[in-house]
Parts: sequence; C-alpha cells; structure tokens
Amino acid sequence: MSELYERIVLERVKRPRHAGRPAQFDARGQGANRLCGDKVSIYVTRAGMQLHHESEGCAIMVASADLMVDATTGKTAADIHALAQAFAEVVTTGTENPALGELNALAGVFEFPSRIGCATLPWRALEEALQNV
Amino acid sequence: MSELYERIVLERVKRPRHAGRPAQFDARGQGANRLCGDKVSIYVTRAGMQLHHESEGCAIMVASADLMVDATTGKTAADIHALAQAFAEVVTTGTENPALGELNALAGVFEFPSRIGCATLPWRALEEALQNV
Amino acid sequence: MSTTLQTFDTAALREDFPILKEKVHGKDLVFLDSAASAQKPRVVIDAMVHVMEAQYANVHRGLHYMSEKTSDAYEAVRDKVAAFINAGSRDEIVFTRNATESINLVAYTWGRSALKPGDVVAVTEMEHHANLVPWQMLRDAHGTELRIIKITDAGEIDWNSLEEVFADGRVKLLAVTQMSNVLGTYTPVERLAKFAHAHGAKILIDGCQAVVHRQIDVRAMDADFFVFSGHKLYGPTGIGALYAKAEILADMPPFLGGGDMIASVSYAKSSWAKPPHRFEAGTPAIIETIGLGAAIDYVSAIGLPAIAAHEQALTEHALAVLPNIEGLRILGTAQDRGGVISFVMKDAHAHDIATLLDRQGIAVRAGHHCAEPLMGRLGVTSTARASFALYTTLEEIDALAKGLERVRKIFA
Amino acid sequence: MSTTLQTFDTAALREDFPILKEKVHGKDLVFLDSAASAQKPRVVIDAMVHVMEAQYANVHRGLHYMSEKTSDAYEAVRDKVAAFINAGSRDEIVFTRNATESINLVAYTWGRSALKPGDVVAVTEMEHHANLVPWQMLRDAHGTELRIIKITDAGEIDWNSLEEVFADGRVKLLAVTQMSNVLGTYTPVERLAKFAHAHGAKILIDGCQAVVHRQIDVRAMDADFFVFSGHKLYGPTGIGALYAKAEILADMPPFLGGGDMIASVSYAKSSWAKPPHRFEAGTPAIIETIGLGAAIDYVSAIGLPAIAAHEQALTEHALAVLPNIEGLRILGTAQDRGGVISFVMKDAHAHDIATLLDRQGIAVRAGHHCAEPLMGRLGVTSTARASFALYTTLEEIDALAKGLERVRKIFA
Ligand SMILES: Cc1ncc(COP(=O)(O)O)c(C=O)c1O
Ligand SMILES: Cc1ncc(COP(=O)(O)O)c(C=O)c1O
Repeated sequence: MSELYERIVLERVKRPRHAGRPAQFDARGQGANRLCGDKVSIYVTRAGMQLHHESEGCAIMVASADLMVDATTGKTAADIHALAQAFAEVVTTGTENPALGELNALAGVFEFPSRIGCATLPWRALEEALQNV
Repeated sequence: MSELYERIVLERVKRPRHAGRPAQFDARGQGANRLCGDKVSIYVTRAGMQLHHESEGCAIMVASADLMVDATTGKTAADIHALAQAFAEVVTTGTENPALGELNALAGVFEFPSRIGCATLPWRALEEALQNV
Repeated sequence: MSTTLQTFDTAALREDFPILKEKVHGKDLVFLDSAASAQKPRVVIDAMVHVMEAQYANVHRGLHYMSEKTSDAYEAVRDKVAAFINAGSRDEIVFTRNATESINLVAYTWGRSALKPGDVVAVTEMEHHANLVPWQMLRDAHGTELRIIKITDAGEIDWNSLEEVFADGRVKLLAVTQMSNVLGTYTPVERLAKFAHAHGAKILIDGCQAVVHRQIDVRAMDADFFVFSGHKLYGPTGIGALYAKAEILADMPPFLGGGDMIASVSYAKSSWAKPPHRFEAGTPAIIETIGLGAAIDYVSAIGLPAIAAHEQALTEHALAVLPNIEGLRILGTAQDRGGVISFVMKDAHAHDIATLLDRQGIAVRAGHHCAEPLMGRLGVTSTARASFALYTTLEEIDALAKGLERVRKIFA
Repeated sequence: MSTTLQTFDTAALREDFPILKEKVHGKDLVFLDSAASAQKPRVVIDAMVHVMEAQYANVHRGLHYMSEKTSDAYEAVRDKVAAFINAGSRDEIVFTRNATESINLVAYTWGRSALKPGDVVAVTEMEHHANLVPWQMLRDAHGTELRIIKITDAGEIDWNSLEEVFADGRVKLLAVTQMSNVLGTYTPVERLAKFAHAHGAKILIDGCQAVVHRQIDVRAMDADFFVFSGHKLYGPTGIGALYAKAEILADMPPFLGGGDMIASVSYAKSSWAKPPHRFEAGTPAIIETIGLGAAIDYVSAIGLPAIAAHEQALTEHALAVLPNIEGLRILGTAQDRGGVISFVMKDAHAHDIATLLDRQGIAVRAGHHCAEPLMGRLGVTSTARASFALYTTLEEIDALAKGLERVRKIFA
C-alpha cells in the first residue's frame, strides 16, 4: 500500500535502536507538533558521542528519530546542521540523496506534505539539544 | 421617467401646504431614517384640528408628510391608526385604495422597497405625536 | 450487507455533490471527514454563482435595483435560519463567520456585561476549543471563574459532577455542546437547559455538530444561546450564526464597531442599531449567507428526520463492523450517539492511520480534534475519526473497515 | 468624446464580468457603485466553484489529500496578499472577514494591551465608521482618548490640525484612510507615517478604497497596520486582511479564542500559536480566501498602474462633465483624488437622485456612506456617489450625466 511504511519505517518503530532516556546526559532538546501531539526529546551524552531519543508519536516521527541518531552520532554540530538541511531537502522533494544512506528511507514522506513536520521534528529537537551542550 | 415623481409628489415638495413649525402646539412626534438621514417632526395643535410637519429629507418623505396632514386633520386617533395601516398597505403592495384619495399618489413607492420607509416615516411620527397629546 | 436504507436514495443524493466523483491517489474518494467540514451540493454552488453572475451589490445601504435584490436575498436567509431552528423571531439570528465567532461574540459582549467577576461559567470535559478558550479568555480578562463538568467513561455528562459544579449557585452560564465532535455523544440539552435555568444560569448550546444531523428546535430546548457554522451544514465557509433570545440580545452591547451596526454616529457618542444588526458590523458575508440559505433549503427538502435515520443506520453499521478489527478501540459508548466515531489502534498512531487510509482514497481526520483536554481525559494524545454525512454509504464504511484491516497488517 | 483610453481594452475586460450583461428595469446596467462593493470576474467565480466541486475539505488539521490540497491553496493566498501589498513576510498577513473586523481586531488586542488609559488615538474627519466607531468603543471601554484631525474645505487633511492634535505627545496611534470613500481624496500616507513615527505614534492605514485603485507598498509607506476587504477588490465577500509589522503582531494577545489559534490547551492555561494563526480562530473563510487569491491574480495581471491610469481618465472626464449640470455640486476638490465622486443637487435629495437614476439602469449610492460625521462637516445630510472600477467606461459616465439631466428636469 504505502512503500514508505513498508520500506523501513516500521522496523525502526517496532524495535527502535536508540530509544529511552539515559540516566545521565549532557543536554536535552525537545520538539512538539502542536497539530497532532507528537513529542520527542533528544538526549546528548559525552559531547555527542552518544544520542538517545524519547519519542511519543507517529511511525514517521519515531523512525526518523531512530535513523537520525544512527546518522549523527559523533558528528560535529556543523555536520549535523548540514545533514539536517539535506534531510529536509529529501523529505520535501522526494529526491533521494546518496550521501544520506538509510535516511533516504523517509524520502516518501514528500508525498504527504502534512507529515513532513513529523519527519523533521527530531532534527529540530537535536539542533536545540546541541545549543544546550 | 418615473410616474411616481411626476404624478404628484413634486408639487407637494416644492410647495408644501402644511410645512413649518407652529409657534404653539400641543404635541410633537419625531421620525428619523437612520439610513439616509431623513428627519420629520409632526406638530399637533388644538387636539388634532391642526397639524404641521417640519420635514428635512427626500421628495417621497416630504410629499407623504404633506399629503398625510390633508388626510388626517380632524380625525380621531383610531381613524388615523386605521389610515396609517391602509396607507402602509398601499405603498407596500402598489394597489391603490379608493378610500385613500390623494394618498394613492404614493402607491408607486412599492416599486422601490428601500423607499417605503420614507413614505411611512411621517405616519410613524404622527402616531408618536398622538401618544403625546 | 444486511442493513438497507429505505426511503433515502443515497445514490441519487450523491449526484448532487460534484466532488464525490473525484479520485484521490487514483482511488474513489471516500470522504469520511464531514464533521470537520461537509461537501457542498450543486444547489449551494449554483446559488453563490447566481449572486455573483446576476445579482450582486453591497446590501442595506443601496437604493438601486442590484442592492435591493441582494439585500432581500440576504435578509431572506435570516428568516430561513430562524425557521430552520425554530427561533421565535428573525431578529434573534445574528450572522457571524462561524460558530467560533458566535461563541466569542457572546463571551465578549454578554460575558463582559451580564457577568460579574466571581460569576462562574461551566463547560464540560468534551467541549471543542471553540467552547472552552473564549471562556478562559473571559476568565483571564474579566475575573469570572471557569468550571469543568466531568464526563463518564462512556462519554456522557456526569450528572453528579454537574450538580457539584452548580451547588454553590454561582454558575451563571452553562456552555455545552449538543453533540461531541470526538465521541459522537448527544447531550440531553432540554434537560440541561431546565437544570441550568432552575439554578439561575443561562445555557449556551454549541450546535455545530448536532445541527447537521438532527432537527433543532431552540424554543423546545429553551436555549438562551445556540451557535452553529454553515460549512458543516453543506453550506459555504465564512458564514455562521448565533441565535439568542430577543430579551438577551436587546441588552447586549455591540461587539465590532463600524458600518451597519449603528443608529447614529457623532464623535462624542454613537448609538447602536437594534439587534440583530447591532452585531453585524461592516459588509457581511453576503454571497456566503445566500449560499447558506440554499444549504438550508437543501437539507430541509430532504428532511432532517430522514437524514437522521440514514445516519443512524450508518452509525449502527460502523459500530458493528469496526470493532471486529483486531486492536481497534472505539472511544465513547454513549447511549445517544451519532455518526462521529473516534478510534485508536494498537501500535498504529492516528496520524499513520490517516495517512495510510488516504492512500486508499479514504479521508478520515486524525489528531486532537480541537479538544486537547478531552484527549487527556480519554488517556490518548490523538484519535482517528470517521464521520458521516447524508451522502455517506454503507459501502464506504465497509471500505473503511477494509482499509483499516490493511493498516493493521502493516503494523502487525 | 475626446478622451480615449489607450492600452486598456475595457470592452474586453467587461467580458470577464458576467453581471455587466444584466438589464435593470429593462435598461443596460450602468454600475457606478463599485466603491461599496465591486463586481466579480469569471476567474474569481471559477476559483470558488473549483474548490467546492473538486478540492474541498477543512484546512490545517487534515492529513488527507483533500485537506492538504485545500490547505495549500488557502495558505498560498497569504503569499499572494503579502506580495500584492509588498509585506516583508507572509506571517504579517492575518485573514479577517473584512476591513471592519481587521480594525476591530487591532482595537481589541493591540489597543487594549499596547495602549494605556490616557493615550490618544487620532483619526480624521473623513473616516468611514469602520475607522471611527472601534476607537470610540476603545475609548469608552479602556479610557483612551479620541481626537479628530480636521480636513480642509477641499477635503484634504488639515496639516495645522494634525500638528495640534499631536502637540502634547500623547497620540499613540494615527488611524487614517488612504482614500476617502466619500470625497475620493488620497491622503499622503508616506508623509503621515513619517509624521506619526516622528511623534512616537504608530499608524494604521485604512486601505479599503485605495487598494483597489493604486499599487500598495506597505513597506514603502512604512505602515504599522494596513487593512482592506476582498469584496471591493473584485473578490468575494466574507474575506479581508490585516497587515501588521511582525514585531507588533508578535506582542499582540489573541482576539477570538478557539481552534487553530492555540499552541496548547489545558483548563488552567492555554498558550497561543504564533502569528498569523494566533488571530485566526475557527474554520476560516476557506472558499472566499481562495477567491480572493484569484482576484489578486486578476488585478495583478492587468496591473495596478494600468487600472490607475484608466480610472484617472474616467475621473477627469467625470469632473469635466458633471459640473455642467445645473445645480449639481461635487464635494471635495482634493489635488490627489480618485474615482469616487460625491455630489448634491439643488432641490433634489440624494435618495431621489438614486431612485430616479436606478429607473434608468444606473446604480449610484446615496446616503451618508457610513461617514455621518463627515456629512456634518460638509454641511449636508447625505450625498449621491458615483464610483468607478476597472470595468467602468467613459460612456457610462456620459450616461450618468444624461440621467442626471433628466433628474434635474423633474425637479426643476
Ligand atoms: C474607507 C473605507 N473603510 C472601511 C470600509 C469598511 O469595509 P467593510 O465593510 O468591507 O468592512 C469601507 C467600505 O465600506 C471603506 O470605504
Ligand atoms: C462541536 C464543535 N464546536 C465548535 C466547532 C467550531 O466550528 P468552526 O470552526 O466552524 O467555528 C466545531 C468544529 O470544528 C465543533 O465540532
């Protein structure tokens, strides 16, 4: 039915690899989607060498958060900012970006304009967290 | 162009027979049309044996006031009330009422729904005046 | 399909709605989001086109033909609305943009003049934000108190809570929905009005949802205020109505200032027109009002009782079919309920449900439905919602069930 | 006819307006009442029909195709309006019902939060009630002062009076029309904005009339607030706009409470969405907003400079021809004036003029034009008013002149 859901997302939703709130963390960033009640917190530990997300929301958001952690752990703030922009481009246009690897699984979101905010929400929370480091 | 105007009204507008404010009067009634600024005062003297109108407004209103004075001088309040209703009927339906004599000159007002209020304004002022007697 | 709908030719009625022929993602459109806003029949579209093509000018202030004709058509709708909800007089009908503005109008004018600081406005746990936020704003600006009447787990008004809220005699307004836009619950408005009046309070009834599905009689229910929106009633956007009893309107100060609402204006002092014009400042939504008139004619011709019966059958069918889907839970089990059904599904977030159904051409709404506090009460953050209209078919409900089965499989 | 209009094919443009083919009392319609509300071109009608026939659902809250497409179309108009008046950002555009609501919104929210009792709002003698009554209501509710800036006999702002009104430094808002709906006068808004700002006041510009006839640039004029209505701009009724500078909107509390204007709602406290949504509660005028977008596209394609030139020629012709009618007096002789012409005639009341012209198919307005205090200033109780639009022809002005000759003869 919907490639987007079939391709990847559900795997990450059912068994997220980086979910949960660590006992200790250096910084936190939060995001909320006022329209649907989606909520996400991103935790940064050991200066970005470890990231976690605590996600309450739809599959697109949860999968996006989990994939994002894979893609950004250990990266510099500048790199992450560039990635966030590249990712936003992918989900807005539907054009995959070879440099983004697994994140391209969410490219199909572009077909659902009102869901793009779900995909980018964790990224906004991460950028906020990085400002708090 | 417009029968209504040609038939009678202008004669009364240019040379009203009962216009002006008497030095002494028993009662006064006032009417105002908020949409156009028409204003009329009706003065009752000697228990209705003499009426005057002071009119500031459009031709239909002024003519109606002048004709009304002719038709109502010396009549009882009950008669005047009945006349007012019959007159309202004429200007709303366009159907002349033989009992109303010259007042029928205003029958054509029915073609101009937004002007009906102009024709009936003096009558409302007269009814107010009678309540003040 | 065992249920059949007699005396109601849905197929024929669907022909009246051009949009129902549209395809979405290559699929037939199954529009189950009418509680958010209903589709428009041809006669409404035609009425609006007719105004613009053949009979348009600004109203009230014109002495020429186009203005007179347009004014007549505009004011005739006031009579239609009055008759439609059985108001005592056309002058009790104020035109607004929507139900939201209607309620805010009451809060700003009646609320700030008839209510004193310390007076209480009571609402229920299942109000739409439109019937909550204005009273919060009044509380914060004017010092009134806001109390919340609880609902039961079934989604009905908790009468004990109602009595508690009214116990100290300070409640001056009960503002309550006639039909929940989340749970489909009808509230017993006649009984609530009696209760409120017996306790010295007025009652405002949010008829936004109910007016679409049931015959309304504001005098029988003894409503002090009744509000609704045109766009849910198969009419255009941009037009709604406020009904209020004549003696209440008479004492209400104006809301917006400007043209058409005045009796006379001078710099020192202006005086106000009589109701309803006192509350209609500026050029009104002329074209939309005339469209609303056509919508009222349309539903009246079909008949609210027939529409209600049709939708009752749809609702019963949905309530029979949907719970068969594994992991699906319908929220609210009120005795008296209509064709607005909220549900959640195990593991599938409401937004994902809506998106996946959309790919199959099925439009449902997902989110908090402008009732955030109610979501908290229900222990969810959002729900998916299917809602029915006079053009909804049993087949569409089956399509929904089938679609939900596919969603379930994806998330299984 | 010596005047000719080049580069502007009025005959072709008139084909765009279906209503212009109508007959009134058996005569060709000569519609000279566009300042009250303009007629609608085919493209506006079609845009509205298209929404209702093929692409309709409630906006913002939907995750399905119809809702997404409709939301996109609705929000795209915000960009169009922003570009049309050269706002700095789309978020500076708030949709309202009409200019009247826009001004009231400012009075209720900015007025009651940014202004303190004793602060002064200044308006001119030629304001429409929409730009006077809200400030009177604010005065009476909130304790601000209202001052009136005089106009000269020509119908222009009296600069001495302006300086006097501002002398004590207490004026915090200058609320002024950009074009008088009675006299046709354009006010020097750039200069007024500079003056207001130099005196520590903000400026609200009522662009209701001007926006139809001239290219607007809110940044060039440095407006703090700018308001207009869609229905005068060849768009539908039920839709208007408020422009306000982003930093002003950011601090303004909400106006109406309800759906779509909140960030989050709980019983204790709700928080508000960012502008512009903070000021748009409830289901907006979706169909009408999209219609307004089509109207803006339409006038933009013709071009405001071309429209202005056309109307300038019409105005000059009218100002040349009408005074030839014995006993006719045009009110206002401003240097900078547009196609709105008020006049009175010896012995003939304005209402009689309008009625008699109507019998000839000619629609003009008569009355106080929602500017009662201005009537007092001009020493009249009412005027007749002819106003021009992009579809007005020189021949229609000649028809008016001829019609007025006949009126004159009747009253001679
Ligand atoms: C100068 C001016 N301001 C304000 C208004 C009010 O516009 P609306 O009735 O569309 O709110 C008008 C139109 O009547 C106007 O001409
Ligand atoms: C119960 C209820 N009340 C109020 C509203 C607000 O209606 P509108 O957005 O048309 O003002 C709605 C619709 O969203 C509703 O369902």
